[in-house]
Parts: sequence; C-alpha cells; structure tokens
Amino acid sequence: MSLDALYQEIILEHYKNPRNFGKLDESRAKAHYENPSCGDQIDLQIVLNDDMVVEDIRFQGRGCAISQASASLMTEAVKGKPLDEVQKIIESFTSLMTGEGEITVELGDLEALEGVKKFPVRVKCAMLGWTALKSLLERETKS
Amino acid sequence: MSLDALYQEIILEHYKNPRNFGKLDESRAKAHYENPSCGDQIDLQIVLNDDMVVEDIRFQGRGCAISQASASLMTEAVKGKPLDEVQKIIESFTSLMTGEGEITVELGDLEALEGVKKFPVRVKCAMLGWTALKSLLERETKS
Amino acid sequence: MIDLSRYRKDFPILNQTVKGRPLIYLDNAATAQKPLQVIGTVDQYYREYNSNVHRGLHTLSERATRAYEKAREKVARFIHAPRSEEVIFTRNTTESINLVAYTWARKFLKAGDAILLTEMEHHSNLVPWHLLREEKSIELRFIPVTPRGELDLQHLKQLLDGVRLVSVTHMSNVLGTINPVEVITEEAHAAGAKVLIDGAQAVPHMPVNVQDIDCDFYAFSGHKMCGPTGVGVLWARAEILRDMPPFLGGGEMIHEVHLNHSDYADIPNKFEAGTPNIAQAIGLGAAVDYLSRVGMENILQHEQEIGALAIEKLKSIKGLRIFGESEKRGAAISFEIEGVHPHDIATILDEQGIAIRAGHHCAQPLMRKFNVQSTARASFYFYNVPEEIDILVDALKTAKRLFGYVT
Amino acid sequence: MIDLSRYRKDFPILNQTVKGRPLIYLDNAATAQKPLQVIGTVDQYYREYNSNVHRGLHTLSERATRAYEKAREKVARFIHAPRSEEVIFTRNTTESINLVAYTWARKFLKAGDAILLTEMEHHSNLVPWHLLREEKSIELRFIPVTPRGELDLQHLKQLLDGVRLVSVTHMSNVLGTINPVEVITEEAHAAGAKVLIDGAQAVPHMPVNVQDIDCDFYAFSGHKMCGPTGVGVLWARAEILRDMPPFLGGGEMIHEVHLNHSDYADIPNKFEAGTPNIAQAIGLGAAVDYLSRVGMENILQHEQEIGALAIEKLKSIKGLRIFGESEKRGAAISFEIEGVHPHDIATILDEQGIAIRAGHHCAQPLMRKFNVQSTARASFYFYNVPEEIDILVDALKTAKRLFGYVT
Ligand SMILES: Cc1ncc(COP(=O)(O)O)c(C=O)c1O
Ligand SMILES: Cc1ncc(COP(=O)(O)O)c(C=O)c1O
Repeated sequence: MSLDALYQEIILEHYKNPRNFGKLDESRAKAHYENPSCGDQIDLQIVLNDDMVVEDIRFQGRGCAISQASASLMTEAVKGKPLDEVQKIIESFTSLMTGEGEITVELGDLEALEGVKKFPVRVKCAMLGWTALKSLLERETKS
Repeated sequence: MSLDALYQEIILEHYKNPRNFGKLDESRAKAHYENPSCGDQIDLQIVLNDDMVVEDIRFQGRGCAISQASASLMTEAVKGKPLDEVQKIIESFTSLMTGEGEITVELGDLEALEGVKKFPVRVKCAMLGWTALKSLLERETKS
Repeated sequence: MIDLSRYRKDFPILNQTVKGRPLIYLDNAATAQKPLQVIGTVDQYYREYNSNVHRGLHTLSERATRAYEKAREKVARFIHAPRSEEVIFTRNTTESINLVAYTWARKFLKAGDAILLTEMEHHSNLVPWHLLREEKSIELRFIPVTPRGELDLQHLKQLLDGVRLVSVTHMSNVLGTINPVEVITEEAHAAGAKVLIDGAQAVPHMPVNVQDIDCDFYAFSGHKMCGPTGVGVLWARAEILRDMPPFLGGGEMIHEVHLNHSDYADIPNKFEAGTPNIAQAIGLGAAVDYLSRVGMENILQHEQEIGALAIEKLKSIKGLRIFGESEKRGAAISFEIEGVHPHDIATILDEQGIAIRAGHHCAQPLMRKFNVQSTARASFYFYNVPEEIDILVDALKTAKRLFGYVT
Repeated sequence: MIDLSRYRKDFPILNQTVKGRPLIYLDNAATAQKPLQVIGTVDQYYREYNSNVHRGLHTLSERATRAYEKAREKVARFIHAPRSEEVIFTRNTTESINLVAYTWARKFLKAGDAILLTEMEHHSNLVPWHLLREEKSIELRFIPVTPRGELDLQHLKQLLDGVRLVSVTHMSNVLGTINPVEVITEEAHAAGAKVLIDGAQAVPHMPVNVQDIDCDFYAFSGHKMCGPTGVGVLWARAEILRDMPPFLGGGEMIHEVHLNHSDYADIPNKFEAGTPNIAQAIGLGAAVDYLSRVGMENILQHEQEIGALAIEKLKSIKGLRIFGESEKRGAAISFEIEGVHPHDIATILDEQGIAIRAGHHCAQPLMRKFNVQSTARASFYFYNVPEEIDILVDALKTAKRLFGYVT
C-alpha cells in the first residue's frame, strides 16, 4: 500500500500542528483560495520587504491533511527567502507534483509530499496553498 | 407480401375517386380532424334529418390512400342510414381495425380495409375519418 | 437479515478488484450500479432496433417507439401513476425540478408568493428556486432540521402561510432521513399549496406510490435506480401538466408550426422536445422490471437492516460521529472521524478497495447547519452484504491508525 | 466512387432482415446507426467503471471523470473548438438551441430586437424563438428559400438591420442543402449580430471547423453521428458562455450554495446541472474517434457521390419530383411521386426491407413553402452502398405499379 508514502509522519505532524498559522494584520496582502470540488480552503497573507524578501507569511484554512500540511510546509519553505528563490521553489514543487518540468532547488521537507503524485485527484489538494501564493505574488510584484 | 391485401383495388379506386367529396353549405355541422404525427387531414360535414337519418355527408381531406379511401368508403357506408345503424357501423369498423370487440353488421366494401390491421402504425390513418364522424355525431345528438 | 446477495451476480462491475482488493461499492446514493438485464437491454436496442421514435413508418422506428412508450408505462406502474402520459422523461432529477420551476412556477407564481423548502435539500432542489427568485420576487422559506436530522414540523402551519409550492426531498441523501411526505402534502394542500417531492433517493430504495402520497409533482433519476445515466422522470398530474406552458421547444412537442407561431402537442410529447433519450428510457424500463423482480419491499427491508447494522458497527469506532439519527431512515450514512478529514478517509478507503463519497454531497446549507465542511458517506444498496460492513469498519480503523490515533 | 463498405461490418444492426429482406437503412437524417466501437464503449462503462463524476475521490469515480472529460476534449478537437471547456454536453440539438434561447437571448435581447432565421429551419430552430417571443416582443425574420432549395441571400444586408442573432441550419434535413454559413456569419458580424449554427445534419456528414466558420454558437446531436441517444452538444465561445446566466440549477453547476443564494461554477460545469449523461458523453467520444478514423473528408466525398448517384437514378422514375437541387448538398433526398402519397411509399418500401421517412420532417413551414403536406425522404450515410439505390428505385417502381401507374 502506498498510503504510508502519502501520509508520511511529517505530513501528519504539520496537519496537526500547522506552522505560521493565523492572521497578519488586515492591511497585508491576502488571498483566499478554495477547491470547489471538495471545499478545502486557504487564506494566505504575506509581507514582502523592500529587498523583495518574504518577511512574513501566515495562513488559515480548513481541509484535508494534504492541503493543510502542504500549506504549512510551504510557509516554512519560503519564509525568509528572496522572491526569485521563492519562484524557483514554487516551480520545483509544481514539478514534483505534476512530474513535468524540472526541480531546480532543494525541496527539503517538501519532498515528503512526493507521494501525492500517485493520487491524481489529491494533487489539487496539495497545490491549493501554492496557487494562493502564486497569485498573491503576482499581485504584489505588479503593484 | 401483404401489400396487395393492404392496397386492394377498391381502396385505390376510392383514393383516386373519392365519393361524397366536397363541402356542404357552411351552416352544416363540421368537424376537422388531423393526425399530428403525419399531417393527414379530414374535414367532415353531415346532415341528420328529423328521423335521425344521415341525409347527406361530405368530406374533404389530404393524406395517404388509407386515410382518404377509408373516409370515402365511410361516407358511402353511412349515407342514408339511421343513426343507430351508423353507430353499429362505427363500432364494427373499429373492431375490424383493432381486433377488439364485435362486428355486428355487414361491413361490405369496408372489409377491404381489413388488411390495415396488420400495419399498426397505419390504423390511425384508417380511423381518421371515423374519429371525425364519431365526434360530429356526439355533438349533433347532444344538441 | 433478508438475504439478497444472490442478485450480486447480475452486476458485472462488482466482480472486480480495486488496488488489489475486491471492490466494495458504497457510493450508491451518488449512483447505483447496473445489472446485466439493463446493460443488455441498452445493448440490444443499439444492435437490433435503434431508430428515431414517433414519426417513423418503418419497422425499426415502430419497434423503437413501442419500446419507448412501453418504458413509460412501466415507470408509471412502478410509482403507481394513474396515467402513463403523466410520466415525462427528462435527463435527471435536476432537470425535472427545473422543468417545474421554468414552466409551472414561472406561470403561476407571482411576486410575494412563497415557496417552502427544507434545510436538508440537495442543491438540485435549491438552486432552481434561487434562479427563479432572480426573476420574480418570491420568498423562500425553510422547514428547519433538528439535531437528530429530522424535519421540525412543529410550526408547519405557520410556515405554510402564503406558500404556493412546497418542495421537499422524500429521503435525504446526507442524513438518510425518510420524510413524512404524506403529512406534509396534506398540510400543504390544506393551505392551498402544490407539492413537489424530490424522490431521487426514495424511488430506488422503497416502494413509492404517488397517489398515496397525493403530491402534485414527483421527480427522480434513472441512474440511481439501476437505470442508465442520462434519463430522469418528472411525474405530475395530467391536469397540471396540461395547464403548464411547454419547456423546451422543438421537434415532437408541437402540433403545428408556422413561421411565426406554434401549437403544442398534448402530454407527454409537449414536454419532450427533440429526439428523446430513447435507449436510456428503454433501459430505465428494464431497471424497473428488474427492481420489481427483486421487490421494492425486500429492498427497503434489506436496507433498513443493513443500515441499522452499519450504524451499530460504525458507532463502535471511537471518535466517529454519525449525522442523522432519524427513526425512519434509509442506508445513506454520513459520518466524520475526529482528526481524520473526510477526504483523507475516502483516499485511505479507496486504497483498500472501498468506494465511499466525501464532500458536501451537494447539500452545503445542511453542512453549515451541522457546522461541518464535509462528511464521509457510505451508502448501501440491496446488493451490499453485511461482510462489507466489517471490512469498512476495519478500513476506518486503519485510517485512524495511519493518522496516529489508537483504535 | 470512394468505397467505405468495409465499415458496414462494424454495424450489427445493418446485418438483419426486415420482412424477409435485407435491411436497407435510409433514415440516417433522423438518426444514425451505432458501430460496435460505440456500443462497446457504453457497455464497458457500465460493466467496469460506472460512477458519478467530479466529486468522487475513489477509483471508479476518478476513471469515469477522466473518461467524461476526455470525451469533451475529443468533441472539442473534432469541431476544432479552441478550448474544451467551451463544449457543453446537452441532451440533443434541441436542448442546445433552447439553452441559448433561455439564457443568452433572455439576457441580451430586448423588445424590438430581431432574430433572423430561414424558411428551411427545423422546428428545433423555430419553436424556441416562438417561446421566447411569447415573453419578449422580439421580431422574427426569415431568409427566403429559392425554388431550388437554396437560401436567397440577395437581401441579406437589409434583413440584418436591427438583428441581434442569426440562427441558421448548416445543412437542411429536408433539402440536403449545405448553406454558406461562413458568408452569413461574416455579414451577420458586420451587422453586429451573433450567429448560432444548427449543425445537427452537418457534423455527422462533413468536416466542421467552428473557428473557420467564425460563428458564436454551434449545436448538434450525438445520435445522428453514430453516438448514443441522449447526448448533444452546445459549443460557444468561452467569453460568451461566461457572460450567460446559468440554465438549469442544481448539483455540479454551483460554486457555493447558501439557503438563499448560490454562486455559479465556471464553464463548462455551470451549464451541466445534476448528474450528466455520463455513459452517453463517453459514447459520443468513441463515435468521434470512429468517425475520425473513417475520415470526415471521406464521408463527405462518399455522400456527395452516393447522393448524386441516387438523385440521378431517382429522376429516372416518371412522376418523381425531388425537392432541393442545391449545388452544394449532402445526401438527404426528399421527393414525392405523383399519385402515391409519401406515407404509402414508406409503408410499401418497409414491406421490402427499406427504411425511409415520410412526413413533414419537423419542417412544416418549408413544406408549406413547397406546397406539400409531406415528402418521402431517403437519407444516406457512409455505410450505404450504391446497390442499395438500385433496390430503392425498384421498390419505388413497385409502389407505382401497386397504385396502378405504369413505370
Ligand atoms: C437540421 C436539424 N436541426 C435540429 C434537429 C433536432 O435534433 P434533435 O432531435 O437531436 O434535437 C434535427 C434532427 O432532426 C435536424 O435535422
Ligand atoms: C436528494 C437528491 N435530490 C436530487 C439529486 C440530483 O439528482 P441528479 O444528479 O440525478 O439530477 C440527488 C442526487 O445526488 C439527490 O440525492
């Protein structure tokens, strides 16, 4: 059974104890994303400083272990990183999930999510927070 | 092939030379019937005298050999007959077409239509004029 | 427990493995499986007498027309409709309800009128009325659901004031609750309202008699009762159907068409525009024959027994909570397990060959009422057997263990 | 003549006798027969992976969802739609056109606006607009049909004045005429009107490219193109679909439902309420694969050749008159024989194993134009062979003889 590969210790741990969970103050950029087919939700907030480094990031959400752990792991992976590196992490993680494109950076703990690839209907869960992050960064860097 | 049984000489002859074809004056009782699934049409007019005898009957119509010949044969069969006998003819002809009920009178030339029974989709054609006659008589005898 | 397991052999789909385990199909409230008798009927139609219906004068068309109209008669008898022309073939329950909303309701409801629904309705019996309300300022009211998952009928009389239509599900697809539709109908009629019953979950699972219920409209789906996908039914009283304007315009539903106006045909054709779902309706006729042979009383008894057993065994799992504890209920069982999200449950069960559903089950308002985002749902049909419950319970324990909980 | 007779073996229905004679099926404009590849695809769906789509997290549901969405992609490619989410599955052409009438037209047309149709439309492209006109005082105009059975486009520019929608058949089901839809679309767009093409007779019989036509809506039926009954398609530009209000309300077509309002899902789901015709859509995907393998160019060529041959041979029968002599035409051939009513022709042909249609072909206004009540129609498909024409001609001569005419 590949279930052990899917629900690795570290995923369950992040699901039960999500990192960077909560809200920043209302003035901060915010994205709300939802998977309409299952109702999983993510609210994401981010602070980019003048050097384009992710100074702070927080999420709130409801949903399955995969979507919530992935969001939690994501916040850890990008916090303190400069924008260009964050972009590489997003791309690399997307590649990990879809099997397309290249993995150009060390993904560290995020690799625990590799097992999701074998469950195509759950890939959307794993990507939920990342989709929110992408759109948030697009908005922030445009303005 | 049962086609010869369907299209007997006498049917084709009535189709080409319908009897009692045309209109009575507008004041006479009139029924318009149509088979919506094929467009066959019959306009029927009738004169019942005080003794309840069919003094005159006329039809006009467009449609297939079966519907038009059946109407023509019908007018011949009922013209000059008293109402109660007409009713028996209607019932007997209906029995001939459906195979249900009894045939209580001599149908004469109408028996040429017996072959229609084997063509269920065409029974409606043969009945068109008769349906018009029935509703016309109902209306006339009520008033 | 009544044993209907002999019917399993009629369902080829059940005889397969999923992820190396024998398939256990517990998603019957979403759609039911099809017996060979239905599959074969559809197959035979295409191999032997596929043809357009009604207007054809040739042998194939005559045979197809006869089979199609015969299916209508079978369906009418199955729900004890007085006349077969009162049975309208649609795509599914959803289209049946929308048909009423687009025709009857748009013609007869006026601003200020109210429609009474319930808090346990499927989206298919909510959204059509939302759409209607975007056009007409009608009011929507809701019969509340109690914590036990039953309709709270205490204030029904007051709720009915000013109501023109009551539209209510016969059996909840989430809670399993079988609603007292006869009582509701009687009260509604006394208040001058018409009654529509959403029978999507009832017709497959219990004997239904529209004359006993005395409702005005009854809607259901073929695919949930062993029939093909792509066919549903709207039943309504003939006099109501005749008063309704047509829904879709096109071939077959007309009497006469001119360039600038049309006369409409009589029922049922008036509501079946264009080439119908011929093979599907004929297949539904075969499904009705099949279910009648199994016996709807037997099916109901089996499901109540297997449902009760499942609930009992599920309750033995610590941290498992069941939604809906109605006395009168079918075998659709929604639950959650503390600490394991329903989607994760579904994935973990699927790895063990068990198909259940997880989500809001198209009943988001009811989810909100119970303050959950989604639930897991196991729903049984007559071909399910008690052994499958044990495997389900074991698999749920595995899920808990995987998530680090003791079981 | 291009020989496609090798494909006959794929159609089990063709291998039968009717009234003791080999079946000759010439009622293809009403509905086409299904190859084993389509029958088998539907059968396999029910035997192996029948399940509700979209919301399921289990293996069967995932497989059904993938197959259903794959079918959408196949259909999109088949008509050269730029995006597969622009393909909406409906029941048939009729529902597709009604969908546009109920949503787009009800939202965007206002009193005084005009819709331009033609005198050769099928009832499915007339009655929806009659229904609309009972609600809104819009004007219906008609492009006239010439005695040869072609559209008279001489005054198109004037006709287009004030027109918001042009809705026209790609190929006439009565006359066989293939209309210059590209030209009409260009003119219509220049006049600011949107264009809907009724492709019920075109998609089965010729390559269709919605981008080349440049139309806004395109409607067709699965059952006329070797697909199952109970599935049709509406294609429309994504931006138009997104602007349209939803049609039917229910499961799958929503994003979020509250008791008193709903948010709608994105296309295509917004227009596919409730459990879709899953098996039928997947079957249509198989039909598209099959037709692509035969080759739509080959089909068109074959039909033009067999159509021309049929017309030539039919004309050899004295007293036979053909309706529609367009240069560009398919192989639907309407005719009458002096002194023998079309229904009698159909019955006599059926006795000889030949299936044709007789009636108004759901085109009563066109019938009136040609001053007939009904016509006989022989309509060919790629599996028909030239020998069948000879048998048809002989059978028609038999009909004449039976009615006492020399042949
Ligand atoms: C030109 C045309 N339009 C529309 C239709 C209606 O198709 P359907 O009955 O599949 O809705 C037909 C089929 O007869 C047709 O030939
Ligand atoms: C209670 C209820 N109503 C309506 C529906 C909708 O049925 P369909 O999707 O077949 O239209 C369902 C099916 O999920 C249901 O359970």
